[in-house]
Amino acid sequence: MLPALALASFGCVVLLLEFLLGKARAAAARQWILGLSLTGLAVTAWTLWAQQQALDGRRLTAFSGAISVDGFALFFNWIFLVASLVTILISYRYLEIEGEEHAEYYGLILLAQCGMYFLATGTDLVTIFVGLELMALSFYILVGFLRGERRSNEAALKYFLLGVFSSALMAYGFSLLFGVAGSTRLKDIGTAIQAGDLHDPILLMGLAVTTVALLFKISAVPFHMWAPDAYEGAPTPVTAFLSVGSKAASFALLLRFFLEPLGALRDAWQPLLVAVAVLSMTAGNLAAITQTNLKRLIAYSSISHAGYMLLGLVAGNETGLQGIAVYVLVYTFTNLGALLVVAALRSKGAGRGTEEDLNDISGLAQRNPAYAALMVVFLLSLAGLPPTAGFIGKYYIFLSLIQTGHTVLAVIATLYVAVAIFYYFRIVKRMYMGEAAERASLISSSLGVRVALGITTAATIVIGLYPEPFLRFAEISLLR
Amino acid sequence: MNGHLLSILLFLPLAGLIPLLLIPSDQKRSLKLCANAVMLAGFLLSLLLVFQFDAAAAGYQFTENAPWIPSIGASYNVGIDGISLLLVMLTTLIGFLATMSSWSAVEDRLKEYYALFLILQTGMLGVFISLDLFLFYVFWEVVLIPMYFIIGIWGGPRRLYAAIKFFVYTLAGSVLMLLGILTLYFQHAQEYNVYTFDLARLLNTHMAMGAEQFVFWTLFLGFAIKVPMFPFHTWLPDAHVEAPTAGSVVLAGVMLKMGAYGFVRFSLPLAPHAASEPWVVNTIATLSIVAILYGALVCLMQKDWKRLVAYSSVSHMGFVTLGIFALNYNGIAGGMLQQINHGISTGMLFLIVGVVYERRHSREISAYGGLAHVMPNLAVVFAIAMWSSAALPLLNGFIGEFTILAGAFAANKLWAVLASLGVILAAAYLLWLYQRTMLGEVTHEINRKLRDLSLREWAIFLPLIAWAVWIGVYPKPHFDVLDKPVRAIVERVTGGAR
Amino acid sequence: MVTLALILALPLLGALLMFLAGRRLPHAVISAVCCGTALGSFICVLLSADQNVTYAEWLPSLNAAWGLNLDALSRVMALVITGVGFLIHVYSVGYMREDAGYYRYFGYLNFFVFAMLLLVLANNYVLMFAGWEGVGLASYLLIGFWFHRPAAAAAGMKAFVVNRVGDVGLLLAILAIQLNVPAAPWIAALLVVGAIGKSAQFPLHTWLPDAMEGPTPVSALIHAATMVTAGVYLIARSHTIFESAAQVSAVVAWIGAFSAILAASVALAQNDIKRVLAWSTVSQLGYMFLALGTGAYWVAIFHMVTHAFFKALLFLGAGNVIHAVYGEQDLRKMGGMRTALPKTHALMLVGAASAAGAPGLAGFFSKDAILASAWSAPLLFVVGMAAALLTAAYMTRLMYLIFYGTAREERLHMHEPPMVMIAPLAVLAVGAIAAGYVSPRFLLTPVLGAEREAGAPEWIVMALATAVAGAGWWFARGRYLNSWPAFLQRAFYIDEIYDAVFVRGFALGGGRLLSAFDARVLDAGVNGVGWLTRLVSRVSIWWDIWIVDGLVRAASFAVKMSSYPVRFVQSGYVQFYALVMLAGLITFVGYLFAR
Amino acid sequence: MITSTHYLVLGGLLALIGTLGVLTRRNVVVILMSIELILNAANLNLVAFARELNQIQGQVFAVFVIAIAVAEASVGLGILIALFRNKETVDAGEIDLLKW
Amino acid sequence: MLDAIFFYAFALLAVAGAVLTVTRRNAVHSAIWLIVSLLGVAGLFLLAQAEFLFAVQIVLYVGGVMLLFLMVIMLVNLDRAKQERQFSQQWPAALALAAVAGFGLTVVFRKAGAVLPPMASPAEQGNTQWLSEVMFRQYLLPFELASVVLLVAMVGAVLMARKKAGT
Repeated sequence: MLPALALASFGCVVLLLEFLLGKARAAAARQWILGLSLTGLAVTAWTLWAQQQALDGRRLTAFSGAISVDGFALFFNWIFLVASLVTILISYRYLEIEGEEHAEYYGLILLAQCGMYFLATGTDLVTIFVGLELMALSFYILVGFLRGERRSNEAALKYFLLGVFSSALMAYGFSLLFGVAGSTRLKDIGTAIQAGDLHDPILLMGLAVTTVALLFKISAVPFHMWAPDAYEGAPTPVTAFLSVGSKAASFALLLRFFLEPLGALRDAWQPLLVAVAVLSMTAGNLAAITQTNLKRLIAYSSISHAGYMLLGLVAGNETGLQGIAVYVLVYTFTNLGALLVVAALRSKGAGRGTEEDLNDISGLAQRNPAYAALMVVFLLSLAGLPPTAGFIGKYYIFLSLIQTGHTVLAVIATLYVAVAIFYYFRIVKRMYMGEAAERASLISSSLGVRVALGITTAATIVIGLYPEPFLRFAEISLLR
Repeated sequence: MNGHLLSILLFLPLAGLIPLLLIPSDQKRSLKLCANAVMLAGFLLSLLLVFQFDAAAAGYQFTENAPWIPSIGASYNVGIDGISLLLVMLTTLIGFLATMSSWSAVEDRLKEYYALFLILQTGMLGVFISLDLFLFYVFWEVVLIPMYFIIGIWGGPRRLYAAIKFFVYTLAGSVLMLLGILTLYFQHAQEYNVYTFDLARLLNTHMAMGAEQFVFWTLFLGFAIKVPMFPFHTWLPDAHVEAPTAGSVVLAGVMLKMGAYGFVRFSLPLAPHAASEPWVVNTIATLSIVAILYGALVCLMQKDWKRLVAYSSVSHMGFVTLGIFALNYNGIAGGMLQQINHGISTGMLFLIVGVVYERRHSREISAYGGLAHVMPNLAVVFAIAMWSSAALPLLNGFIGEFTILAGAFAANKLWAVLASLGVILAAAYLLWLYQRTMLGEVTHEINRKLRDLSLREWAIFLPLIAWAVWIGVYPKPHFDVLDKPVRAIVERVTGGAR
Repeated sequence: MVTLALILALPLLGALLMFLAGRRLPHAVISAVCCGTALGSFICVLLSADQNVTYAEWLPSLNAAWGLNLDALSRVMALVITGVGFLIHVYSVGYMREDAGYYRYFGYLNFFVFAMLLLVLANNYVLMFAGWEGVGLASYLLIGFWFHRPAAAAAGMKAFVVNRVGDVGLLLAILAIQLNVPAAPWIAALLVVGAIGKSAQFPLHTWLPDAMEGPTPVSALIHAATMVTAGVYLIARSHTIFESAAQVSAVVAWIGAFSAILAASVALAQNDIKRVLAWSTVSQLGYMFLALGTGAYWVAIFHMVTHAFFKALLFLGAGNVIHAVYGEQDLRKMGGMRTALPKTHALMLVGAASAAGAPGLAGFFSKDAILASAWSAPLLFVVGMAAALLTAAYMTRLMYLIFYGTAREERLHMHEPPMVMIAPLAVLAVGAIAAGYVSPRFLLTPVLGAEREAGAPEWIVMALATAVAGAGWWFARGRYLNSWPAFLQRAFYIDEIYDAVFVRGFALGGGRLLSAFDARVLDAGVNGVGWLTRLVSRVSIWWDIWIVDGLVRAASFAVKMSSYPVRFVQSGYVQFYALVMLAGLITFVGYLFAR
Repeated sequence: MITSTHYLVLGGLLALIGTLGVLTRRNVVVILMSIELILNAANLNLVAFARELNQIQGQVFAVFVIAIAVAEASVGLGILIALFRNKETVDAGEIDLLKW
Repeated sequence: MLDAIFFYAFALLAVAGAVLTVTRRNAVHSAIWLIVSLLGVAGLFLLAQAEFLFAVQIVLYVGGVMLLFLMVIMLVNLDRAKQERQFSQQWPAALALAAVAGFGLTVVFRKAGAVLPPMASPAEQGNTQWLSEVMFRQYLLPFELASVVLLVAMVGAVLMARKKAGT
């Protein structure tokens, strides 16, 4: 609970700083805000660490079952922390360029992370629902944060409308689950389902509707359609945060849901997830092939990544779950890295949206070899090629599929790696073999960007070359 | 130092990356010197292996084993036997020569160029010395990336297409191969309750036929695309033709060997039952023979010098796979030796195209003619390469192909008959190429001014020629080192009992 | 043991020296070294005792080693190779004096001697094959010695590739032998394939006439005296295999007989001095094969020896003639040269008479022996006789066209060549006269076994042969200026058919050599086959581009194209997105209830 | 007699109508209203179940749902206003800058 | 019996209001019909013994939310919007899907539910008391969280609706 408290309090303070500071947008004030946000994260990290030590593999239930802190939750919380840290680090300069330096931005990031905390720890429908809304509402605002930009407006509105629609469905589904179990505690619901009729139509309906809402959050096909638009329209750091933090949190929730209360219904949802996973990989990969907008391309690719992660759940054995955890971890660093390179392309003076096109990175390798090389590392990792981190994630997924006899799925999943490399390497091709674009943007990096880049690159390479401690961590975290 | 000789050899190129990256990009000479020095050091170091290798000992030598990712059972497990020894030597030599051949051929983005070559070198060495399937797979994939860039950045006009085709094609094969590896890994774990990628332990796995077939065919796809076997060969002409000379040399000289090496090191021992089923053997032998004849026939129609050499690789590698799937001593030993031979002779042929291309910037056969008048030394070298490739006795190619044919003959006489037709065709297309480029009067005035081989270029060719003659005249040391591992494999595949 | 290795080492060292340093050596040194090595080898052969030595392992898994074997058969061969070889080296000193590639020439020549010696001395088939291919390489290099001449380059390639066809047969036979497959007719048949390739027997004879593009001494050494007899040597060496394969032996005999008469008739119609001799060589080799086929192995070797003398003599004589008329080789432009070249005339007359089978000369005896061996097969005997008649006829025609009658073209300054180009001829002439009296029969019988008893009365055969030779002379004497039917001149169009089928078929629009025959290739039947092979090659490429690669492309295209439908579902309308979500939800529910 | 099924059917009906509104109305404000209808459907379910099972938690949940609905509505309208400032429209069909 | 009459009356109110909300061309009319519908639902809450919810529904929802809607409708002058097509072109598809969904719902709710027993709190408290007790004991955390959510909503709404500085 402490991390959430830290996040919430720091978040609220930062959120309200805007009013306190008023119009005096001095550089000092901005630094204060930034510093405060980072302090918030530091405190959170400290509390997480403390909890980790205190927990020692046990599971703590608090607030009469509303949340439960365990290794699983903490694992995901570290991921959220990384996501917000990197986002904050790269946002500073980005917002400066966009002229939208508001304290709310940082506050919302912290509060969104607070929401994520409850998604990972929540064991009660109400907690989950409210936590989800906290995260979602923060994101709606963050996506639309560039109020002067129509793309940002539209992205926010689309995301909002669909998001609200899905949470309305989720509320409906939750109400049915409540009706079946007579309790909002996940544990009770699980017990009730196990004891009751597995073919109860109300239960099935609740399962279907809830599943849809969850799949919406992880942007799995066919509930993915908000993602490309929202990713493209959002400010790039928010895209990064959204694609990583929101997805990781939703996966934490998804795992909790499908393993605990809905575990008994495995026979019912497994085929659905198979279909959704295959569709996600297919649609994500295929649509990405012809994209020219980098953020949109990454959006589609992240849809396909959702498919891969779902495969781990389809397999459903320990390897699969560990695989999802590792995959999420790897994906976090990698996707953050890729998007932060895109964010670094943003420079003052150019019209918005023009730095995100494939044409704009043409010849980047000559102008900025380091960024280009790092981008290659991230793309390789996204594609899942050794010796980058991405491979380790894919490894577990493939292995879990083979262990559970899903050979056909494994073959499909592997073949899509080849498709993926095709579009990822369109970016590489442009960077290394394209003529330098005339109006191509120059990288204007800040300390924050460099630090963030350092974190993500180091993680991507280290996890690729020596994943042992990370695997150990994931394993311990999932051991329950 | 000797305890870690392989590791030093493996990571030397990577270590060389550090000084290389520190040299400013505009100091071209220093960059070249640095890269060449590292490669040379690697080659000299690898000579130590030769002197310390004990051909009489069974099993792997220079082994090193350290835990790497214990939670999945992957370890840093390297070592070499005779088969790997030859390939390691080929890699260090060809790598060095290819680097040296780029001295004046490549002038832009030098730093990236040499850096990629160094990474490539580590990757290739890693493939040949890994005794852990996970490690092997990592290196296997690592090799792809620098080659993609080498083709894509410094290649010919259609380099982008060729590079991505090469990449996606071979990647598709290798990810399927990963599935095979994982299946094996899982099967082993089911039997022994231990998750490990250690080759030696995986060899003890007993699989049901279905699983073994799956393992075999997924591995097969990965390797066959790399070799490349008909009908997976179409990435090869594009990649070879578009790659810069050094790229083609390494591609043909070393990278194609990874596929056949995979067959011998992994496919046969790990899935011996599946690999020795008659229909499997027949299918693969048929594909090999088709590749031999088909590659040669296609060669006859080529107008592009480099493309011709590229297709000849398809034909020659067909011999290698035919030998391997003859599943007897001669076939496999010959196949492994032929790998080296192909590396030498095709490497030389590509280097020759490179020498000419560097001076004249054309690969059209019709742009040449009568070069023997202006470049007599090149003509001599070309002739030796040609005869080596056309399997003239007392040169390396003969030893390899003859032994392979002996293996094929013992397995199925018809194979030998059909494959031997490839020998005729090889002579035909190579001699015709020679005639069109080297003989006759000088057909283009511009060619009269071409320089003959420089000292540096001689230095590149001489070691290859020497090796070619060595194998041709006295191949025994090579067969000696191959003897033990090949016998072990044959016994495993045909012995039945595991 | 030392001398045995030295036989091989001397010419090899000579060759290596030429290749590495020859460019900088004066002609005198080159001549001395190369002639010296040949002579040295000759002496070593004489000095060495019969022995079988293995020096080192080569291909252990195939029982192949670096091992030499000197027995009667190989000694005869080696003596011919080094002896005739030495003479031709000496002759070449004069003949090639002016050539820029002098060192290269002698290097090749020495290399040839090395390879040929390796062929005959090897104590296992694999090593023999190395020599076999080595002589092919030397032949290629020497035919294409003047490589700036496209015809020469093309002829070299043709020789090598046609030989390779035979080589593959041999290769497979060797595999069978080395892998200890029990002797069987098919192994013998494969050996025959190899032999007819190297020995230019029908149907693989076409390369030999073209090989005349090389320098004349080369033709004398390689394409008359030594290399082409390798096939004869091979069959003789493998006689045990043939003894158990009677059908194959019969085929060999028939191939020989057919080649003999075919080539002889073609020789009658040729107008190029060297081509006459080349076809004659094919014909004489046919005789040898006839002997081999009838089991008279030593007879074949006997004829090989006499043939080496008289054919080398004739070739070198022809070289002198060509030398005298500055490179002209067309017989129709010669005539009446007897007065200008008396010595050459005299020496060539000996050679021609010996070849024609004039009684008392070497050729007479060996040919008689062959015919006698064929006595038991009347048809073969008749064919052999007919070939003998034709031989006498074309030799007569050749001599008449060169030396007799009146000069058909004005020439100035015709003169005899220097001594160095006469002396070797004289030595060969002695052999062409005397070799018949030193029959190697008793020497070779222990190695090759006695021939079957032919039962031919010696004197009848001799008489018939003499009569036939006389008839040939009488027939040709009056008609030597006749022009002969085109099908003979063109050698029954066999070359054209091969060109169309194999060479042009594979190598569309190939060398200029082929373009000369363009018009004739359009023969409908011929063209049909050529078109077919061309089609195969075309189809291969087409297949590669459109089917194999096409599938890959199609797949990647399909993947790429399928991007669009997936993409365009993303219409941008938020309510459509919601609709899709609802559809997904309904599908879910539907599935769950239908389950 | 009135059973929980009555409530559920009514809830389903409202949800259906709301969904239809979301799918067909072009006016974003009305779409938002339609979503309120769905949330109300959920609340009806919760209340009915609470009564059927005698569990007050259902009602508590409903309170939260209402609170969330309020929050959503305010944020949504804020976003709509921001959009309206730039684009002068509240028509969902015209929000089509981002696609494909 | 009386229950039934009230139930159907409120249900009619809710459904009719909902239908009209969705179908009215004028957004203001829609808003008003939504109020009607919400009131109907509020009535049903009362029937189902959820007095506190009833109050919340009336005050927060009908009062607060509707005010918000109306304000926005007034703010973004919708003259233009009114003249345009009110329904998107995909309405047939939507209707079809809704029909299928409706069919699905009838399947789900086919089984007759039990007659609803009156609520009985463990300590015989009133509804509000009971509810608040549970809420502050069992659901304290979400309650606190909800306040943060509302804060976010408030700040967010203000932020978004505020004019951009300098424009």
